[in-house]
Amino acid sequence: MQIRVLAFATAADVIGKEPVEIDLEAGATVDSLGASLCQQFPALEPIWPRLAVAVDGEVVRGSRTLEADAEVALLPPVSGGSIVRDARP
Amino acid sequence: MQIRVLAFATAADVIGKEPVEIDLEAGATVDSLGASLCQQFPALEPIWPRLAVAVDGEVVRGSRTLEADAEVALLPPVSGGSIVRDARP
Amino acid sequence: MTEGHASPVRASLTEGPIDTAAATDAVAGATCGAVVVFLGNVRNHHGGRTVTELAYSAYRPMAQARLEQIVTELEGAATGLRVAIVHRLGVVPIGEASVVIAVASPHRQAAYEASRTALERLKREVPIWKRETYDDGSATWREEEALAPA
Amino acid sequence: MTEGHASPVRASLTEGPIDTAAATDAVAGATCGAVVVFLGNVRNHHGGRTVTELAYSAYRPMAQARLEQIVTELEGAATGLRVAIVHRLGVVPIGEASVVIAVASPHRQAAYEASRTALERLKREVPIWKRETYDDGSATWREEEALAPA
Repeated sequence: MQIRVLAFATAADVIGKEPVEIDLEAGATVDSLGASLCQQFPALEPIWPRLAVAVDGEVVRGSRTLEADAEVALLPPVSGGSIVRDARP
Repeated sequence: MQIRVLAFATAADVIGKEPVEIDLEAGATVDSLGASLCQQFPALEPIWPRLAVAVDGEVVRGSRTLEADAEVALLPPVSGGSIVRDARP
Repeated sequence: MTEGHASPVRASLTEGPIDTAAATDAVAGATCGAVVVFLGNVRNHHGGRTVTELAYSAYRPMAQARLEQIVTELEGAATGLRVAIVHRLGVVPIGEASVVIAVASPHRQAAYEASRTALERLKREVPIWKRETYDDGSATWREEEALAPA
Repeated sequence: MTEGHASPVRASLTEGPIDTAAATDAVAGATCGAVVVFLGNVRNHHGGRTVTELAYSAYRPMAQARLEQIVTELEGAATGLRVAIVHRLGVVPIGEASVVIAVASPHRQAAYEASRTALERLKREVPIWKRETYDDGSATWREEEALAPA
């Protein structure tokens, strides 16, 4: 399945500002998307643990299963801290 | 000696917005000015205890001796409370 | 204290509408990251009654001196802080500002705190009085009452 | 919740200069005695370095949704409270506002508190990033750093 990945700030410096299309097997999770992305963009690896990941605008955990045609956004920490840490549960 | 008295808000409703000239003996205090004013304007009497009194722009105590040509201002409580109570010492 | 910026509006009393942008510009500068502007607007109700008109009167020379003192003391207590206070006198139409306090600071915390302190001191220490007229035609001087009670 | 007032600017992202007066007017009304306006202005220095340019980028649909959520939750938590948040994106010249938060309330205490809460939540929860360029030509994304550190 095709996953569309958007990156921002430091993550965009690595993979670009334009959306990247990643081909994953059905049932792939956010974590497995991360593994694919870090293989394709090795400079992403040191950044990945600090990124929040949003799927269709909602911040999700690494274990989240991705659906086909999902829009995934890589969100570095914002000025007040990490979005993933501070978002309400 | 002549003392010029300015009144504001509720005090001005009693003695008027225009300055009032009061003739007092030399050595008169703010308290004795108050007695004279309350005699001349009986409606001032219930208000007087709540008024702060400024002499030439400085809030003073009732025992303060007045100088000739002093400008005395009668200051009712302001929105946040009495000026006399809350002014720094 | 004000890092060389001219501040044409530090403390002033005015009969006309308050120029909020001018007060803000008077304190803001390239070194100040945070600007907090407080507007005290005239409300159409007070204690359940409908207010049709508000008018402010002041003992002007003393009010001016005390406003300047508040500004000077606040600016002296924090690095880079700048304060402007403008109070309107006379009749203020409903919905318009009777007071504007603009504070700029390198740090937002200091800006918020100075804004609140300026407002509390203004209400306690500055000889300005408010006269409310109600829809039944009666009027009263508000005493010992907050500008906008919490 | 907003007492029938239309509020054209509740939460918005804009590429141009922020219209502070429009944001203020969007929340102020005859029933609100207190209006607190926070401006986060771009500073010419950060951590001892000279900043020559700041640029903001956002994940726009999510940023928009989270700004609206902050406004809605703050307005729902206090009677008569109204909030507008405008954040600028792209390059913001030194001294101009990158964010404006306008809060109106019948009570000044609630206005100040909602202003601070809106600012803290904005900085933590909204996907907007700041890129600083320095006078030596280098640039960096500011992360986990306050808009205007206290």
